[in-house]
Amino acid sequence: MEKPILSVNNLNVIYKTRKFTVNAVNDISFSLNKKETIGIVGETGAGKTTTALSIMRLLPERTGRITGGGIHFNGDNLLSLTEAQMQCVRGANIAMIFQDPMTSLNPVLTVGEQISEALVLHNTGNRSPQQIEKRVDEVLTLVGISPSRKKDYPHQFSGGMKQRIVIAIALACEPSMLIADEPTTALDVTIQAQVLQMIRDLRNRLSTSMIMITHDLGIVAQTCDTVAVMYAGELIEIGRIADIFTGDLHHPYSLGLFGSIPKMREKTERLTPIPGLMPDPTCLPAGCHFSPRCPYRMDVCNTPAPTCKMNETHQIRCHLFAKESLVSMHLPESLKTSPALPKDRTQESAIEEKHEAPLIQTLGLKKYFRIKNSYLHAVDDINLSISRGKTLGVVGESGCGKSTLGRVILRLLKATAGEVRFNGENILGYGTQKMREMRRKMQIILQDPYSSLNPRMSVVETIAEYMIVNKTFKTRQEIFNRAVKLMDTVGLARRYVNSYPHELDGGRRQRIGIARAISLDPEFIVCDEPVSALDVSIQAQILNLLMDIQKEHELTYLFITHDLSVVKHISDEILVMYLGQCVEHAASDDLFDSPMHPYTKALLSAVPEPDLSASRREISVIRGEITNPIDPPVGCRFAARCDSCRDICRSKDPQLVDYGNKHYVACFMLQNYRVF
Amino acid sequence: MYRYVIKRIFMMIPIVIGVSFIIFSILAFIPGDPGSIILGPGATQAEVNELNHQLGYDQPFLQRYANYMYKAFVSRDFGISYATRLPVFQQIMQRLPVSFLLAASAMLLAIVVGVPIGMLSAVRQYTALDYVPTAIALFLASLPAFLIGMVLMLFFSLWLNWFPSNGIGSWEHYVMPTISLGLPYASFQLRFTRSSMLETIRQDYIRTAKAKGAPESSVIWHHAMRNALLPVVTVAGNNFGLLIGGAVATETLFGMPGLGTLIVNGINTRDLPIVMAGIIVFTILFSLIILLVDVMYAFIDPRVKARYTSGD
Amino acid sequence: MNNLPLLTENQQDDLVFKKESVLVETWQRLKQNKLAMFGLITIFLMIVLAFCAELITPYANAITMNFKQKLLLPSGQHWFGTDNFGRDVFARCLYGSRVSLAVGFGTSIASLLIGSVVGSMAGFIGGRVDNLIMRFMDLFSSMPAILLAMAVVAALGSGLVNVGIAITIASIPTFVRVVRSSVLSIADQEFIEAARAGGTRTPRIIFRHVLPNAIGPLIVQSTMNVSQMIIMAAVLSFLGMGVDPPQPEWGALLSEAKEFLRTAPYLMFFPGALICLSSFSMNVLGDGLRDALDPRLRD
Amino acid sequence: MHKSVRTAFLVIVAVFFLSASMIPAYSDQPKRDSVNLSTLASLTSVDPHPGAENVQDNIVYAQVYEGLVAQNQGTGEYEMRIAESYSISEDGKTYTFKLRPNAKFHNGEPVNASDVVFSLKRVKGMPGRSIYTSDIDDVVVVDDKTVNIVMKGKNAATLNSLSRLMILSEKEVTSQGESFGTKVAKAGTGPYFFTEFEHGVGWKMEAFSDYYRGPASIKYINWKPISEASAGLIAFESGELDWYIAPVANWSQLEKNESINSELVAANHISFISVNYERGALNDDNVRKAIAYAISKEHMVDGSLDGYAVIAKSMIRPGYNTGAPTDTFQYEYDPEKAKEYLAKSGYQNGVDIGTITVVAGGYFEKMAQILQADLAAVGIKGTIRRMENAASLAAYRVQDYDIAVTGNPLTGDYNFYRAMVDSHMVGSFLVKFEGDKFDYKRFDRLFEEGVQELDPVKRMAIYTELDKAVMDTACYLPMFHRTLPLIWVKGLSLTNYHTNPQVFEWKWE
Repeated sequence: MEKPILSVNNLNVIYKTRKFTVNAVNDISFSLNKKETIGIVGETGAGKTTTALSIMRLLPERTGRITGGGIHFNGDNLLSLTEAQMQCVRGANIAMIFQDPMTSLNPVLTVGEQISEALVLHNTGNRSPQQIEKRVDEVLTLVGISPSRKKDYPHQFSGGMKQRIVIAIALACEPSMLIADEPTTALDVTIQAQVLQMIRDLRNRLSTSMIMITHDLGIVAQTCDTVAVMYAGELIEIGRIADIFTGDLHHPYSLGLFGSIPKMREKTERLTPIPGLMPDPTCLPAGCHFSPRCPYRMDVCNTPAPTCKMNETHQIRCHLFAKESLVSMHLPESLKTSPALPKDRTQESAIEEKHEAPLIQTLGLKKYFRIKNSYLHAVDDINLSISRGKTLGVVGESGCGKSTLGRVILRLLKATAGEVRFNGENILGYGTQKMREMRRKMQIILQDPYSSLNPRMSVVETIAEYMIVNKTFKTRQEIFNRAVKLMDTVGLARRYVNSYPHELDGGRRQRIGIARAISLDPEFIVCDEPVSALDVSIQAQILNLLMDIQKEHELTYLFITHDLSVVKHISDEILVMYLGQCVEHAASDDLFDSPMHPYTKALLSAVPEPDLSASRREISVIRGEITNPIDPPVGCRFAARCDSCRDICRSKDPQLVDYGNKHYVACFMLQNYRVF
Repeated sequence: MYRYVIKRIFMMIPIVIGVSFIIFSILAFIPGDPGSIILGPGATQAEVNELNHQLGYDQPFLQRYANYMYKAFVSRDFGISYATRLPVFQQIMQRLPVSFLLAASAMLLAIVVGVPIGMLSAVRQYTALDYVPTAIALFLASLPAFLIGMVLMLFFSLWLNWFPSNGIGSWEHYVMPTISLGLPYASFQLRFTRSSMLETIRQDYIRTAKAKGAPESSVIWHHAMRNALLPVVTVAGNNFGLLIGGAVATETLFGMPGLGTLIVNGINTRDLPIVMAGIIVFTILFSLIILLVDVMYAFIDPRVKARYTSGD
Repeated sequence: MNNLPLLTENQQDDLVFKKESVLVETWQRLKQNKLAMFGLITIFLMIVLAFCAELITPYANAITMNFKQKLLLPSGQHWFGTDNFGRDVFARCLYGSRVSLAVGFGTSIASLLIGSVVGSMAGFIGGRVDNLIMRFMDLFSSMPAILLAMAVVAALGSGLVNVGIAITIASIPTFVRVVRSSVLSIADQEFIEAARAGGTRTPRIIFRHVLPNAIGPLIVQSTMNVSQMIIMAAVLSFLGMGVDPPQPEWGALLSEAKEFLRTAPYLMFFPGALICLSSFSMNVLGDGLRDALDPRLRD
Repeated sequence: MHKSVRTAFLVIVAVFFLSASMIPAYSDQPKRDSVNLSTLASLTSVDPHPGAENVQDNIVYAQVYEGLVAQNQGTGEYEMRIAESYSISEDGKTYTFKLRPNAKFHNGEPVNASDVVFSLKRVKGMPGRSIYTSDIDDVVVVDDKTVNIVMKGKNAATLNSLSRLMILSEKEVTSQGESFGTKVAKAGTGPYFFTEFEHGVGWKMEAFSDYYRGPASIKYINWKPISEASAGLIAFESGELDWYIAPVANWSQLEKNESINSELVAANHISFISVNYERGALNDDNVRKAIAYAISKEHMVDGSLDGYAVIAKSMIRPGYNTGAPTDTFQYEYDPEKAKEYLAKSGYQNGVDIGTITVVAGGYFEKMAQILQADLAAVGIKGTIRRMENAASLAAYRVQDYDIAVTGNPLTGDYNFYRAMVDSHMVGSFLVKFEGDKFDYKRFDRLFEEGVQELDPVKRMAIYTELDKAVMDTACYLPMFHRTLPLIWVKGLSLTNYHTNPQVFEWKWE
């Protein structure tokens, strides 16, 4: 068998502070062959990044410590190298790409300097300065950036471009191994697709081995050969990509991960989230760390789980698969399914045509921000309507104006023009007093569960705040009692009444936000990316909660998100925004089945899906990046990035046209295909 | 860039007008009229009134202010000192170099001592190299400069007779004032540099540099230092401006004829033209220094330069 | 698998709504910082001593002259010696701590209050109001604080209250800036938007949501400010613009002792040491508080 | 990147040295032909009559300028300076001065009668000097070297007045015009002339080679202002100064120091308390007397000047001042008597007399504290109000005070005490005698008689009567005359120990 380029054996890493010790990585082993890519997946705190930093030996100096095991790279034990020797390995043999391109480049050095630095440091071939310059040009070309920009500073590049530069730095010395730590998490989906494709291409061309750290199973499916699933510092499952995505034996946690992800290509009424939360790393449960959340928990689970070999490449660390368990008990049927294979689509529910007047309606809604002498057209002529009890999803890349839209509808921002009608009445004309009453009927759930709660107010105070302000009850006790009932509704344990937000995790905080939003019995809620900051297993819990509450209270949602799979899952109708304008608006299934606008198409194809069959599809990567709609010129705003753009697209504004079944698209190119 | 500098210079105009108005108003409250101050106790009330009239002191407040500003900025005449009869502007210009030199040397001391030790403290956080300088810095920050000056004077002038205690004759005269004024600022620079450096070495790009295989020295001096120095430069510039006017106690203690003592004497002797012009000149100087720092900043940080050139 | 597993977490405890601040946590962290605790205990002792001064020695000792006991060295009878009027320096230092600490804390609290109101107005209302306030503060901060304070003392006359007013005016701009910047960063946070969405009026947003969260940097700033104000008052006294005699104040004691630098250096030592100790205590306490309040060190 | 940091560093260093070069360097003169002196405040002007009289400036002017006559600071005798002799007319009104033929101004021009006329007429227009000039009726040129000074009446203080009025070169002063005083000028006739003058920094003098009494032994004088007395002492001890008036607090040490010369010298100065009889309880004679008896002058001397002062028996120092009474002392420290007076006034339970106004800093502030303590001991409450010097002047001018603690340098003749008492006098008074309360017209009359009486014995009798009468009001309470520790380096020989140095008389051994 080929000797692996990297093998990690029984690696143990702890973080030690004055107060506590955390077992960040616990006894993990894996190996990586030449030209192979291993994906390490897991939720926040699983120990993925720690593993990567251990390989680079870049753990925080004072706190992080490797307490056991070995890391062999090309036969050398990295752990026994001196710091100076290690410096020769870093960059030259193993390179690393970090998550946030915005902060991983030194702002005061030109990109050329930053790339050539690696070359100068590892100048084994005794390159002359001219040769180094030439190599910088080469590398830049490789990542798709014009070499003429090497004198520019990082702030002159967009996020996607910055990540390309980070990749260029990593690849400058042609390392034999690349560690990519969530390289695309901070990027928009279209840019993510561009960068991922580039990473794949370069890996193949340069024959680099790669460790891809991600929380996104879709990326794993698209890029990896082997997958390692980590949970609470342990490697709980590892196998070839086929073993994981199509095989029939799975660790309960892996299965839960798959169950938590909303599927793009199927309609699921409910997600199947993993119950509970990641354990506190300072006091991990005894035995199998997953056991408290595991639906198949057995008595034996409070002893450390054994590593069980399923086949040559597939290992699962779980008591269920231990020989004795397999012999003694029947393996649950559900663990034998292959999670990622598309099931037959359930019968499509026909769109019910209700002739009720919409609850929320906007007419020609506009919001311009004045920036010096020009205007940023954040929301530009949006018409939408949502019927009672329905959900309208708004998708688009960051900067497309979707959040502004939500705030303008709620009058948290003053509209520049247009109307917002609630039950047919234009609320933009309301006076202060009337608006205050109106506020009770419309609420918002905010994106960031960390900044959306006042850190100085306890859970019960936060939930009670709206009721106190609006004086819904006479006594404070009544308000607090109602607040506690709301906690029950959103599934928040009562023992947290007096807790403060920072004592709670993101999921629970988001539940507080939801409880607060429904405390005044609103009719309409703007959900502004309510799950984008959450791990997938928690995300699923919150999505389910939102849908349950909607059903129970007959709520109407405007659901803003950049995550297409989430929007598909929760929405009845979807509005796709691009630079402040609506480019496509259709029923959810319609849109996903037959996207018509080139932008929607590109958006959909850019999403990496946790699905091997889908991942092998040809992906049409969209060019360029979203810009600012500052004083936009006449014409289709997508024209600059559109492959099928023609002259008319640059000279006239496309209008939304109904292509049947209330499927509205604003694109000149479709008008030829008009069905009627 | 030029446009930015010119814009900033124009922005100094309202500041100067505002500051002069505030000082003029405060001084208007000060009891004692210039006439009786200039003429002393031997003069009659009529003589005093006559002189006050000549000086325009009997006019309404706003008119006096307007006259003053008109003269000062249109005919560049800051008036004549009540106490010395010397043109105010000339006196200020005579004294400015003393204050400037004292402030510059104190600042230099603060930078030379504070910045490297601060860097070292940050890099060697949680070691003796961090704790000891930080504790000393905290201690020095708790000492009024004049107290340090008194102790220095006792040791180095009186007992060891190394440095002159008074005046500005030679470079030796500046040694003790520089130390007594510079030390508290050095401790401030040290603490500020330390926290700025700590902030910087936690940044992602430092990790990127390490992942490139850069040795620690290169990471610190090449990547971290310049970024960490950005806020340090700003603060140093700010302090430099304040030091020029703020070294009052030190200048008094060491008998240095600086701008600070001039203004303080002016306040004590109700020499209003001196006080007004002194503070106006100081304000202009301060604004210029801040501008200089900001321009310097642009040369260190390309982001800032981009912001200036875009005309923000 | 159950769908909403967390619903089962409920325990039917008797619910008591207790009010407990996150400051408790800060306190826990602060307790571990030995230097900061040293500062806290020292300053606390100083305040206690200043309050209980009458129990230790009557005020008369601080102002009664006795020319037969001039310039005595420290002894069992006069712990810190006596000054040129034969007054007990210990008593003067003790009662002086009342004035010095009162100036230090009083001015800090005053500038904190004024700075909070003005700064939060600037930060929260924004726009023209913000611009106006900040330009006005710029004016004050473009003159050196000590000169400004001296001009104000010259205009108002010397004395404890006027000195207090003078150095408060000089320190307000810093507070306004600190409050404004933290208000701006808080006003940017989503919970403010959430409060607005719930129909909360602006005053309630400022007092219930913004200020309690801005308090961290403010506490640090005030603590550090106390030490600066003690020093500033001492400098003013040194320049002869401090409190009126015979009221003892540390800076004034130093100023009086200056004359006896060589004949009775201990006169300088004790008030000097007290200024240094109190200011050092406040500085380390402020440093410790900043560390304890630093969100990066949380969790 | 290293480049820019280095550049920044170089810029800072360059700025440092550039600004260093902007400071004029003071190179030390060879030690034996120069002395280094200091004053507490910077010389305000080169003009000896710039405005208000200033003790510190007078120390400097004494080296450069001369009047027709001079008063010996030690003996009180008058000596001829620019004038070689004088005669008085029959009616005692006209003084004829013969000028020295060899007297020259620093610019080389001879001193002529016209210069005397010019100088005296120039000063006569100056408000601050009216006390010296008000009795002069006219100045007339007789010939080049003779000048007549016509007084308004007989005047016993004429010589004293003239010793205060410096003779300047008409040519030099008129040629410099408005700017005279702001830069070096060769307008004097004294043993030294200015070579450098920089306000606040220092000024230098060189011996005048054509001086009619012969050139001074010490060739150069370097002056600089040192406002802090303790800093000045350190400067003296570290060799930066050759002669210094030390703070009294250090006298006990200096006295024992064998390596320096030291001498305690009485200054012609009075420290006193004035009581504003128009204010509240102070209007009551008994209250003022109670205050007068409550104050211990011993405490004052002891507490504020460490015992180094002479208790004052009158507002004028006897012996030195022409015509000063020897003893009119009225109030002996007696707290019991003070309480009696207080009881008589009906304030047996104490009284608040308001504020004690004092100039901030220095020994006046200490006096105020002692006053406050002494008054408190008999039940009189006063609050100390500190003011800056200029503010206090303005306050006194409008009688805005209750009790003031202050001091005055004295001139050499009792007549000038008029400035504080005589209601005809112009300018500001600490105590303004007016109204019906006191028979102030008697004071005025006695002053008039005194100055016209040329017989010293009769003059003394008049002034003794006057002094008693004024003391009786208990509005002016004399406290003490200061004595000052004079220190100078070994090797410097002084013939005269008074507080106003006459460098002309000094020499290096």
